[in-house]
Amino acid sequence: MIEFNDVNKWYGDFHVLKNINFSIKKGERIVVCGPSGSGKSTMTRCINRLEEHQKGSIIVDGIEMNDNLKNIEAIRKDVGMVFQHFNLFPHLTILENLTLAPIWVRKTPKKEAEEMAMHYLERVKIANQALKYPGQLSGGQQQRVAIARGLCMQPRIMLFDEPTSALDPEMIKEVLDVMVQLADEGMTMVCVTHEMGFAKTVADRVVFMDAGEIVEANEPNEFFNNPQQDRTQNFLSQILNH
Amino acid sequence: MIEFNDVNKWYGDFHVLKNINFSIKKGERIVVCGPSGSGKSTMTRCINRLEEHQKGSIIVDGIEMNDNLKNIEAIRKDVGMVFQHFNLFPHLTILENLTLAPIWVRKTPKKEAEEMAMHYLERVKIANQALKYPGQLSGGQQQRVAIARGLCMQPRIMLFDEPTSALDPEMIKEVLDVMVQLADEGMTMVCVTHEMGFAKTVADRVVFMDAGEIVEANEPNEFFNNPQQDRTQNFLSQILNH
Amino acid sequence: ATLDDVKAKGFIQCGVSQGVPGFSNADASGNWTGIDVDACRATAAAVFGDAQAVKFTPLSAKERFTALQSGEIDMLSRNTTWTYTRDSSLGLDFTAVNFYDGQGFMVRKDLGVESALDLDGATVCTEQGTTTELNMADFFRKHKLSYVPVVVQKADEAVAAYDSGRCDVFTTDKSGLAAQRSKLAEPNAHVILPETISKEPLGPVVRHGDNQWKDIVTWSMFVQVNAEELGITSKNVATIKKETTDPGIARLLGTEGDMGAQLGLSADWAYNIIALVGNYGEVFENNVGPATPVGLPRGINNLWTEGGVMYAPPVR
Amino acid sequence: MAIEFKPSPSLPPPVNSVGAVAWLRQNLLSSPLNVFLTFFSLYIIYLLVPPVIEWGLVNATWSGSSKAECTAGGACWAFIGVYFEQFMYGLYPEEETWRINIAVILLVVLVATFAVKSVNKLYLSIAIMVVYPVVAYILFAGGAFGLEIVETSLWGGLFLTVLLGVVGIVASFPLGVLLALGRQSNMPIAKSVCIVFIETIRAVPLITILFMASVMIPLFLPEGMNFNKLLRVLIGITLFSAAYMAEVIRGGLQAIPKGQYEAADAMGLTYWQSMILVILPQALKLVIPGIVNTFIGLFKDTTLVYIVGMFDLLGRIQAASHDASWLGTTIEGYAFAGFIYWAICFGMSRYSMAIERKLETGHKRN
Amino acid sequence: MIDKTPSNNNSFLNDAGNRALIFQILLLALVVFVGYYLFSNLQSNLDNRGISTGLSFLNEPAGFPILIHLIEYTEANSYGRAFLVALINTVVISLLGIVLATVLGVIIGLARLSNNWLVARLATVYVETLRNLPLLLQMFFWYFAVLAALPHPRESFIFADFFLNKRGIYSPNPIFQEGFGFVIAGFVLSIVAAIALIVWAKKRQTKTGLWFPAYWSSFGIIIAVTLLSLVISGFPIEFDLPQKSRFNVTGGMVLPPEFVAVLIALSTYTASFIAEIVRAGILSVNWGQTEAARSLGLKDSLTQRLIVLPQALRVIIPPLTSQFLNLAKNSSLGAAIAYPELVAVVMGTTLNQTGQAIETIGLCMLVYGSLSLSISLFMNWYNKKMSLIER
Ligand SMILES: Nc1ncnc2c1ncn2[C@@H]1O[C@H](COP(=O)(O)OP(=O)(O)OP(=O)(O)O)[C@@H](O)[C@H]1O
Ligand SMILES: Nc1ncnc2c1ncn2[C@@H]1O[C@H](COP(=O)(O)OP(=O)(O)OP(=O)(O)O)[C@@H](O)[C@H]1O
Ligand SMILES: [Mg+2]
Ligand SMILES: [Mg+2]
Repeated sequence: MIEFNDVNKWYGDFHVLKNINFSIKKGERIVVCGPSGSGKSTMTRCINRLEEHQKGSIIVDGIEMNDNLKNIEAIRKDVGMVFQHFNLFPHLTILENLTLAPIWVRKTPKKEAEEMAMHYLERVKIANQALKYPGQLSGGQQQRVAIARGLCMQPRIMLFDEPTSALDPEMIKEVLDVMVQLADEGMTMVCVTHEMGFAKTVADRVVFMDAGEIVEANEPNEFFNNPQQDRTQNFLSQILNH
Repeated sequence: MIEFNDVNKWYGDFHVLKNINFSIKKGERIVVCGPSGSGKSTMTRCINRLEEHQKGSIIVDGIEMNDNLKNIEAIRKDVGMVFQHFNLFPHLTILENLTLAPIWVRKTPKKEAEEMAMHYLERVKIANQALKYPGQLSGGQQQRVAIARGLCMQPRIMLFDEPTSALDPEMIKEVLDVMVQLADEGMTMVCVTHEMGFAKTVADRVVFMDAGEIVEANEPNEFFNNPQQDRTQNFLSQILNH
Repeated sequence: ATLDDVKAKGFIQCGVSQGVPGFSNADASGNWTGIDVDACRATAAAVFGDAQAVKFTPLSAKERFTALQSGEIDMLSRNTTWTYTRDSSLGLDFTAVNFYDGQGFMVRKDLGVESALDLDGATVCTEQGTTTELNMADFFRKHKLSYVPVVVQKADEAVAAYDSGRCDVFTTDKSGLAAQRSKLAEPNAHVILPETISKEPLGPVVRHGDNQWKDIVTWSMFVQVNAEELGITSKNVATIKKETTDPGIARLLGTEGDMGAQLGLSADWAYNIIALVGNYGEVFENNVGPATPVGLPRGINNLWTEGGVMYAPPVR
Repeated sequence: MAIEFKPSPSLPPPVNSVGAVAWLRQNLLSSPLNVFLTFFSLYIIYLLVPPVIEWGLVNATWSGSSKAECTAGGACWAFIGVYFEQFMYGLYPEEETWRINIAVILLVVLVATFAVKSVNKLYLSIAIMVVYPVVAYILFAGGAFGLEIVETSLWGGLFLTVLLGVVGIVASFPLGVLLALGRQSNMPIAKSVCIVFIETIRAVPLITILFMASVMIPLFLPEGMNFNKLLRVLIGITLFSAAYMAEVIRGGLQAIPKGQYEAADAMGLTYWQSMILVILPQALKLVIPGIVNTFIGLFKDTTLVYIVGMFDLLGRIQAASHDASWLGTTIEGYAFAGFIYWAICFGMSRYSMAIERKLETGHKRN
Repeated sequence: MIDKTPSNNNSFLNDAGNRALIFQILLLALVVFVGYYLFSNLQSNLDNRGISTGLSFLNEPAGFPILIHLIEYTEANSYGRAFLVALINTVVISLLGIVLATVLGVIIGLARLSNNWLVARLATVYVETLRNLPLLLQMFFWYFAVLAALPHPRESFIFADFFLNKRGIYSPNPIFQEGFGFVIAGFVLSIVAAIALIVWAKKRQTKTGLWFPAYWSSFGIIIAVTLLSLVISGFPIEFDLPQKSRFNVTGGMVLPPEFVAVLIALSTYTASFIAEIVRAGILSVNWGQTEAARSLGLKDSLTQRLIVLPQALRVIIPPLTSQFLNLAKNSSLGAAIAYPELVAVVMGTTLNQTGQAIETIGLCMLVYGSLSLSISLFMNWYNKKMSLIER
């Protein structure tokens, strides 16, 4: 479903992604972790071309990433993304936030789009807030709306970039619950997170990055109990002890 | 020294202080606690008329609080106050912060005022910072400067409104130490705080407020070990377990 | 009273134009000359016996009346037209006429226009806030000619607009036309059309209500006209004063009686005017006469005895 | 069991993503639209720059005594040269212009002394705010110490422009502070008086205020009392900029945390003591950029005095361009005026930006 | 404890409330006194000088011409009418200026944000140049310098039936003949049809999701129907063509250079400020919003239109309002270059002809005051409409 072949990326002179080789199958759930600045976000954002890579190839759903605008559009329709800071549109109601892309990108009839939006809002358990504005919701509610917004495009892949790290502890659970439920339904997911509990529960594979490289990628059991690399051990001991 | 007789205060329609009756003797050290919004700050600020009360009378040091500017001036000379957010003047050096009021309010000669300021700075153990600006000090140091500033007016009464709640844990101790020392010297003190250790060590009486009323006032031993009221018990269990 | 104030400060504050050659114009070193300037100097000569005891305030057309009303200046001598409204409702008093003028038009020679009646459809530039603005309107209305009015803030700019080709015609008092023409790059490329479309008696103005001061300014002017009529000039006035036997001249020059006292002036006030400033004819010839760049003929401004309308009441 | 992780070395980026070529590609030629825009911009530059250089430098005439001598077809800078004195000093008598120069030098020296650490800032401020204006006034106007009187109607040119701007801003400052304090106060009448004043002035154009100053003020004064037109215009400009100044200062007052007011109160300082010692020093420091911007606006607006018949820099240039021997030099005049105004305003706006940047870090711990 | 003598000198003056009251009474008294003093001076000055007061002069014939009048005006009309003409001139130049300045400002502001280096630099040069030069200087430039460079009427630049010369820009003036009502009817009808089309397109989208380019096609409909009705009714329109005549170009419609210069100067000057406001507004929208929109698959043009601009507007409107106010006030500078707006006609000519300083200046201030007020009210209303709902 997603394939990274020898992907390299630079910010100016700074080499952020080094020779990333990796592939994700349909329905797989990948958790990406690693120290700050290791390139996790950058790699994830390359998947829907919020960032350009300069060498190697990324193929998503059979379509290669390049400057071709049509390809980018096609891929973005298929990939939903949830950001750390939600990035809801503050000038639109929750319902409008959700129907915006279906109407303008997929050309879904408005009525239909609204029905679908209500469906997803129910799934994240905030259907009753549909007519409010993002500013009127709590952080956890906002993040759930953001997930619902991603789902409304009925993507085949969902990307999460630290979806819970801007939330207060009580709210983290609400959001993780929704994500676990999604995972259970078989959605292909790439999730940058440090919630190791979540990783253990749902991940098919955990990817550990450092300094722009994939240091280790393994299924959770192995990864947590028997890390192959020094670096990984080190990192795990830090975040698990905290 | 301080007497509240049937004091009532409203913010608009909101009744914040209800029938406060209370008196504080010379040299007494009072700790005020209670849930957020219960009116602790408001009551304290009434003592030097940062807030006006609308009914009842407050007599400080034999002077009744009213609109008479002379009275207010006289009382403010006698009452020092330390705020939660220090409120040092950022455009003046530490020394200038301390000498401002003595020079302009008490008309002390500048030299004398500076000597006194240095004396108090030594007492709070930061005499070496006298020529720095507040922005160059840590929070704990700033709060100690604020205490020294209050003392420079040689007040008979000191008011503290949550003096440690904006500080990092390591700094809380520095400030509390200074306050304990002050208490030992026999200063009349009214201190709003949730530091129960401090209350136990120095308070002559602990006052518990809720919803604008004084629920219970007692000496610390009794107060902590044998609270008379349900509400107090409840509150104590919350903050002591935390 | 103004006379006392003036005497107290030792000079007359006189409002003049911001630069009309021949009428009131400052040279590079700030010396003022012109007919209007001489009116002020004559008054100064009468009051102080010193024609230099004047300070000048250059004023635009729009400011001039307020400057006088407010007392910023003691007299206004700035080619100002004597009209009914101004005299009656602005709190001003006109004193005498030092130049009989009339509004005219200036056009480029190469347009081949010979009469103002040919100006149908022309674009006309003029200065804001003067009687010319109204006269121009009246003229075109009366003759049912169409025109495009461009009303510019200042005389200078109106001329600049005319010169740059924004307008075909520049209109103002004919004296002003002559003066402005002398300032243009090629004065001979422009003609002043023969029509005179209005009566424009120009003269010094004072504040309403101070009759003594008004009389002084008025008679300073009349003295100059009378002097010309009597053949007294700045050159011969000293001799005449000594030698005259004519009682009229003697009264005028202060050797007989004390006419000056009635105005609060010294006996030789009129003598000073003539000696220091000259008679009207001299003033005219020195400032705007044919020998000057402005080059105006004496015309209607000649003495009544010479076919003009300059006629001053007798000093007696 | 554990393998040591060695990060692989960072490689230099591929050539086509850095360097001049990449820069060109990214910044000028990244899409067809961008290619078009680039060439369009180049075309505009081609249209504007070469002719201006040709006119202003290559074909310019630098000296001469009339427009007729400017035969090279380009700019006639000789015009500026001939009139330079007038543009700077107006009609101020030539042999007296040293007085203006001295006053300017004095001011520069005084302001520069601010940078010297050991000088007492308070005395220096008093020298600048109180003593200097008196000295400068005596120098400019004369009439004392054997200086010849120079009437204000002769003042003009850049001298007048700067005078109007500086006096306007300095005089409006205390008034602005009072208005701002009044507007912030909780006394309803004082507050409404200030609001009415500020909002009325801000609602009308400066021209009407200047007209009022030059035409209407005399009508409101008792008979016999009147003052100089320059002074009237200065009053008008001061009142005008005071209203804007008040709004700027009010912004600063609002930015001071409530705790500062409370702390000052708790120490027993009176209203005026706490304002002067505690609040205003902080508030004013915050709004220096705003004050500089007000000054820039005012400085540009001083050109309007031309409409009420005073000859500032622009007025002098406008008048000079009507000189018969220099007709057709308007553009040169405007270019010269533009250069001076631009240099001053641009310089000041950079200065205010620099202050803004400095303030951003100023209140932090360092 | 040492009992200090409690200050029982509850003297009236020491009471905070009383002090404030007394201060305010004094202030009020001062204001009233100064007002009264000035007013009585005015009275006596006016009496002494025999200057009449009141607005009755507005009914008297003005007697002077006005270059630009959008309503019927001749010299025989009253001062009141002249005032109205000037008022309209001020309002018209302000509104046109606001529209032009906004359009230009938005373009320059976007250009400054362009990822084309050259375009961004050019826009910066524009902004830094224009906003640091006095507006009056710019007006003089556009009027005196550019005017001097234009050809004389006889050598006009001619483009079809358009003329350009020192006297202005001339264009054909349409004169509507009898059958023109038919064309108007056609035009109105086509607008109704266009609206109907848009409504229908929206409904259809709601139901079926199919898009119909309603805006473009309704634009087409309006043009087509109007042209068609013109043809059917046999072109009931005649053009008064400008023609060279002895002095000027006559006939046609003319934009005088005074008008053009004021309009250009006002709008280019204000645009330099608006550009900065627009730039700051757009930059203030979090980059995350753009990324979120992109990741939803929205094209960049849609992202700008639906996400960035609506949010930027919120930041832009308040400072934009004050620029509009400035522009309206600055239109008064037109007086300096012979554009007959309020200051020129009322505070210039009328004041001079009638001497009614108080009345004329008062009227002008009143008009500017209300103009400012109405712009503020409108923009505040709009701002409120646009503002975000927060928790
Ligand atoms: N636009 C950019 N320009 C230059 N460097 C960048 C840019 N964005 C990110 N970087 C750098 O690239 C590196 C990788 O960034 P990235 O955001 O992918 O890290 P991360 O692993 O997601 O870290 P975190 O856990 O803090 O989110 C960091 O060193 C960062 O400083
Ligand atoms: N200026 C004000 N206007 C209106 N209500 C106010 C104002 N200041 C405080 N209040 C209200 O008065 C009540 C008491 O406030 P106060 O600050 O005295 O509480 P507190 O006990 O000090 O609480 P905390 O522990 O949070 O400081 C609160 O409900 C507060 O919302
Ligand atoms: Mg990241
Ligand atoms: Mg509190």
